[in-house]
Amino acid sequence: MYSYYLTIVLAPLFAAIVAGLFGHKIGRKGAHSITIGAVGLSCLLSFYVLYRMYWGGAEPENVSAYTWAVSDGLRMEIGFLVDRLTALMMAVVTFVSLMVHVYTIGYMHDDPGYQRFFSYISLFTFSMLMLVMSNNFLQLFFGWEAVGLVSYLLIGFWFKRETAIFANLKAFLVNRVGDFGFILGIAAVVMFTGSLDYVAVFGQAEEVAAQSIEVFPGSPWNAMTLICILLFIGAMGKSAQAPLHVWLPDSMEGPTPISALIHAATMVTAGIFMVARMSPLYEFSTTALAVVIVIGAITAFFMGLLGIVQNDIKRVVAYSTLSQLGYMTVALGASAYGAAIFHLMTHAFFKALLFLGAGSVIIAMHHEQDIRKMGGIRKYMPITYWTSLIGSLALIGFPGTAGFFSKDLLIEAVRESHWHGAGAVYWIAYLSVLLGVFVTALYSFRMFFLVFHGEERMDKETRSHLHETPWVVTVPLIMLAIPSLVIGWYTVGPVLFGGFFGDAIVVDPGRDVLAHMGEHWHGPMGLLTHAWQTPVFWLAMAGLATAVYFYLLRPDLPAKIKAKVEGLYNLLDRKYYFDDLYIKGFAAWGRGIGTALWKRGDQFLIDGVLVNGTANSVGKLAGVMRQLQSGYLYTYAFAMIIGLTMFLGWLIWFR
Amino acid sequence: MIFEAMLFYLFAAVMIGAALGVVFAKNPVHSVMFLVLTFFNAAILWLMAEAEFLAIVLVLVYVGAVMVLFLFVIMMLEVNVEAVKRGLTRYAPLAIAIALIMVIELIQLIWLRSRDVQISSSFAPNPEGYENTKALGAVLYTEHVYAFEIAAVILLLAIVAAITLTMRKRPGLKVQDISKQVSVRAKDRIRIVKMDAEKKQ
Amino acid sequence: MVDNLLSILIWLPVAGGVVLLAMGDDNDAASARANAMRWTALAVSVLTFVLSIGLYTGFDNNTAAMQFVERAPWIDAIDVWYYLGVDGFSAPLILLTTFITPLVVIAGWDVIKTRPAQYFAAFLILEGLMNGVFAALDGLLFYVFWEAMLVPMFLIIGVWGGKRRVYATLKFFLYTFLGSVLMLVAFIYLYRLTGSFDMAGWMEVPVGLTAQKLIFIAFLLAFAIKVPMWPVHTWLPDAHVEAPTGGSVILAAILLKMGGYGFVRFSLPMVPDGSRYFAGMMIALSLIAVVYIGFVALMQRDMKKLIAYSSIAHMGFVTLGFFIVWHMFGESGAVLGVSGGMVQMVSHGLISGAMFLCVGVLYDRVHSRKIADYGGVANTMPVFAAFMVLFAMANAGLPGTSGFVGEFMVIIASFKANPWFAFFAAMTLVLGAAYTLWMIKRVVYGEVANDHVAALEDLNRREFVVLGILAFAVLLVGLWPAPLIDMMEVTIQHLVEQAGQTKY
Amino acid sequence: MIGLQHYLTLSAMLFVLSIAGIIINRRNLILLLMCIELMLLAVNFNFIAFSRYLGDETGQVFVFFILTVAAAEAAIGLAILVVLFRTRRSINVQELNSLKG
Repeated sequence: MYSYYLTIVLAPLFAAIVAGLFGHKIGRKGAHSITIGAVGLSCLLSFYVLYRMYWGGAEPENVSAYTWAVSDGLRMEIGFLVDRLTALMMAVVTFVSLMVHVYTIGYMHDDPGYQRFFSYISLFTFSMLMLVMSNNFLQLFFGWEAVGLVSYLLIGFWFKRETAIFANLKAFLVNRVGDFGFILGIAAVVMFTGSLDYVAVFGQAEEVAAQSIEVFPGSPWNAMTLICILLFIGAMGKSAQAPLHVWLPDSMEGPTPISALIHAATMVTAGIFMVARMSPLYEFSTTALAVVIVIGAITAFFMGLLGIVQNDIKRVVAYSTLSQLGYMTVALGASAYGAAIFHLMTHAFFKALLFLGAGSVIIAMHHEQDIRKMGGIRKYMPITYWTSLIGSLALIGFPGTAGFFSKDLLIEAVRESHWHGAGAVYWIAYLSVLLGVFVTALYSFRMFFLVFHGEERMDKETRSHLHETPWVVTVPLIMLAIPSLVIGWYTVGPVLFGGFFGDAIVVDPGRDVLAHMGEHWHGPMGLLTHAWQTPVFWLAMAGLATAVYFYLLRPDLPAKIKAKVEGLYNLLDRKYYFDDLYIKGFAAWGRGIGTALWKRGDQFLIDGVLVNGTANSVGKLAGVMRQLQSGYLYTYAFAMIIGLTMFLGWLIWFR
Repeated sequence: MIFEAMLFYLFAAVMIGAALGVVFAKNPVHSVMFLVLTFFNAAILWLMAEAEFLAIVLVLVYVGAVMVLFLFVIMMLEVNVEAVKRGLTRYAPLAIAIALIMVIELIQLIWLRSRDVQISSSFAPNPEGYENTKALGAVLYTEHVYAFEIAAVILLLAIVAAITLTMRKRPGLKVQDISKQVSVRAKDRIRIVKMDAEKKQ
Repeated sequence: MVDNLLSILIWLPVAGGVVLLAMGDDNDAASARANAMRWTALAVSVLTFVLSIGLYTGFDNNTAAMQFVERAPWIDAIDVWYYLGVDGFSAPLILLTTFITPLVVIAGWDVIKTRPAQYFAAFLILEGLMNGVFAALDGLLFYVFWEAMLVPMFLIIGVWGGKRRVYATLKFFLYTFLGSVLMLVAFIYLYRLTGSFDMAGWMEVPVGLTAQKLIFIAFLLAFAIKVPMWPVHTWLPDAHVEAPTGGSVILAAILLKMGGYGFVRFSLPMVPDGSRYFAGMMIALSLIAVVYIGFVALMQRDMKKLIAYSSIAHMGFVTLGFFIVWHMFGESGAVLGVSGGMVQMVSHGLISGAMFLCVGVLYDRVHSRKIADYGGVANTMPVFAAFMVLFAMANAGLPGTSGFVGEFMVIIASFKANPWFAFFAAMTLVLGAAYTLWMIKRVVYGEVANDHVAALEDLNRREFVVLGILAFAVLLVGLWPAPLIDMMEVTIQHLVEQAGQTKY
Repeated sequence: MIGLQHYLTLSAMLFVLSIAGIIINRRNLILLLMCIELMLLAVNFNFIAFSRYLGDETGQVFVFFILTVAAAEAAIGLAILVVLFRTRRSINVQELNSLKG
């Protein structure tokens, strides 16, 4: 199987290199053929691996590709750990990636950087696969940073746009703040276990949990808590959890296909995947899990609220992504790793679908992204309309869609997770996810109605050109709409309650909510029939109804409400002032510190006072001494004579 | 002996006086004259110390040659004496003070420090048949012959150096260059031009 | 395996340089004679590199002993030997030197218009002397190479430099000279102690604690200035800014490594107790270098200065890696730190060299190093932009590039020493990315900023080759550092043992 | 009677006088040269006195050489002086400062 794994990983890399280095030789057709071929191959093999893992009953494999380095007894290797968790991720990643590749042909049709774009997204696929297939922390970090790099390159793909290159710098730096914690977490792992290998580290988890470390003198911390929180900081960066979420909305400056691929379906879920992968560690630290759940809850609810006031079609979807990532994080914190991964999977499909749908609208609107200038597009773009509807329904968890199963059960799992001892944490989490459902439905359908229904607010010129997008765009939409609609039916049982993940995810039996819920599991039909009894359903319906009322029946109301709650609106519009804090706060402070250290420290103190000061004082001293070195012979003679006299005197009188 | 001592003191006093004259004379020409006097007295004192050869050499070389050279130079340069002498008094007190300190030191060194050293009050008489010039020559041309040769070369060098330093080419001076005159060829001087005979107008 | 390989590596370039000087100069850069000189210089440097590969293939990874040893009496009267040899510390650095020099020669190919022969000769001679520094095993021989090296560098900055080259070159010279004089004093003390200049003997001889502290300080000044460590770093930005591109490359890629090499060759093994005594201070200075300089680099308006400051920050990792040894002696992690420091040195040699070459490419075209004079370079120079972004990412320590390897190892090792060390060290992840990528944003991305940028031409073949080779090396070390680390591992273990002993 | 010490004392006085002369006449190059001659004379006195005292002619040989060298020195010194005067129209030492840093 090793050669399969190698092919899965290296095929996109190879395609990326060919398309990147020889793009001008092979032309547009060559570039998209080779990358789509490579990613298609990866996708096919990934499904085969998934098939073997699940239906074929293959054992998890842990193989080493090559030794990166060995120093001080620490083996740093590159290798693959393929179990069911990995296999599922591989399948999701390659499938969405393939869809996006195809879609890109249409979306980037007129762009001069066509080959470069294909090279980047293939490179991304490679990086993401490296990340998910890793069997050690080093490679995990490699993939982690590599996806960050590609994200950086892709957000700044249109590098002439000032906003784009601002956004990509911001994205990279905010991610780096997360990585800062992440690498410290890895260092902590090495410190306590002496290894980077997952298996070896997980094997020692229990001993590590028994140790403590005094980070601040006098207050010992549990080693595992420290490790997990540090690692989670990395996840917060990558998965855009508050307060490191600020880069994700701005990343929408990139082309839409990558918003779908990177900033919705795959890369941003790397943090979720990582925590699930590290479940054997997190299970030993309830403190860390509490942190995870609180961060997730805050993100899930508050970021959702922001979606209501956004007017950029992509940003609305971006905030919904933030909110959904928060849901997954909450599930992780509740030890319902399976639910998180399941939601990750369904979310990958329907969110990619929503983004691509939005992209399709954007193409048709000639790269207009403001939803206030859209409306009534339904009749021009039927395929986009229906697929977007499916995506939106899935997003709000409408019964029967994929999102329904994952979200409903996720919330259920949070409700069931009493292990936190009924503390504030539990209520925060549960209330957030519950209210989040209402908010999700509201903003999703606000956008949906504003775009597809109502009066046509675009200008004549655009309207006259409005038509359905070509097949390379619509086919991926349909291909993604199908799983968004039905995949829940087939997978919810096995994935959540069928022990799908096997040993890949470890949960302390004492608080295994999924196992607990599994005792009452009666199949998807059972869940569906009870859907109307749950608050989740009613909240979603309430959200939907609100959206219908405000944006279809009384489109004049939102503006009036906005005027009434000016303060609240501003708070939301300015995104809780996070950007201001970071840009005017941290970034400005950083520059201020830099200037101060440079001008005051380097130029004034070190160079001015110490270096040139020394030189100057030497110069001044020399100036005094120079009076003696007049250059006149008699001065020297005089000095000699005085010296001679003194010497003689000393010889005679004082000796 | 007393007479000898008296002579010594007399000449010594004259010499010191002459030396003072060298230092303090206003006119450089006078300074040179005083210097000549100093050297004469020194020569006499050397004679009294039975260093006849050197005494003669001192007179011949210094008084006869070097001092005359000094005199020539001073007269030739027509130095503005007043301008050069100005500022003499400014440093005089300092110089005198240092000179006094130093002379006290030296005398103390010579007289007090040598109390415990057994020094006869006068020089031992030379053996019978001693000739200073002969003895000096015997040493000079045997043991120190290389140094002697080097001294000769140094003198030669001084001659050459003095000449090269002071020699100058004056512009516009008309001199013959024999070799050029000899090597002149006709065609350098005369150009033979072929031309048609002039026609009558 | 060639006999006298080290001697050849030292004297072949020197001889080549002398030949170039003897050929005389030709200020007409296009003339056949100037061309012949360039090809001579290139041939000599490439030949040296090819020969130095023998150093890698013939190197035995399993011993900490000196290899390729050559020994001949030099000055009998005071027992000075012409004594050469390499171990895991010096061999990679010699390879780095011989690798970088041909690139510098190519980079200066037709850029240097005035006195090209002397320019190339200076670099060749410098190469030989640098190899000498790394290979010397006799204290006095080391010192001679160490000081002699200043002369060509002094000339390179002083003759082919920018506007303030005289100030910069004097600052460079005085700074470095000040340190090395004190080093000589320490050498003489050790010589009086052992009666010879043999460095191996110096490592064995017991030295009193006070003497060790003093010797350490003497060494520290010499090496810290070279590295350079905060606060004796201010010569570096000036020297870099004024130096010609090739000079900057050599300065950053190799000269700085001499300081780090000095620490592992002299300070740690010879005065272990002195080093232990000052380790806390050294770590503090290293961390200050990382954080403080990171902030300073952020605000630079001159590309070369920015890269120079980032060099200081990166070299902070080197010294951090070396001096955390004392915090975990006898445990695992010590070797990792030193190893990380060494890898960081090699990697920094490649990356900073490449960054300076990139700036040189722009400077050759626009004659400005100011960031504000650029913008949107990617529009007119796409290939160049790709290289620059790659090297910038390497500078920011992205995994898969060589910049990551050393940082990763040092951070991991320092976490073990004390989590706070790692905390401050890891700030480079953010700061390094911030200053490097902010520069990239302002220089490479954006709309075409002005007419100069609009008129830019993309890389020519010569520049492409140089940057391509460096890019390959950066990726190679990043993706597979094992050969490099294996080369040094045993030597480092030996060093950690030496550093752990008590010598008084 | 008249012995070594007397001669030495005389020489010391001569020497000190010449030093005073150098300091006082620090402007006039010719006078400086003359004072140097005086100083050499003082030295020669010492040599001769000791030569007599020790009964060894070597001291007198030395005087002989000193005289030679002093003569040469005087000749060259004066030559330089002449050249100097020709170019600078002055022998004032304080004006001869073109080498001053």
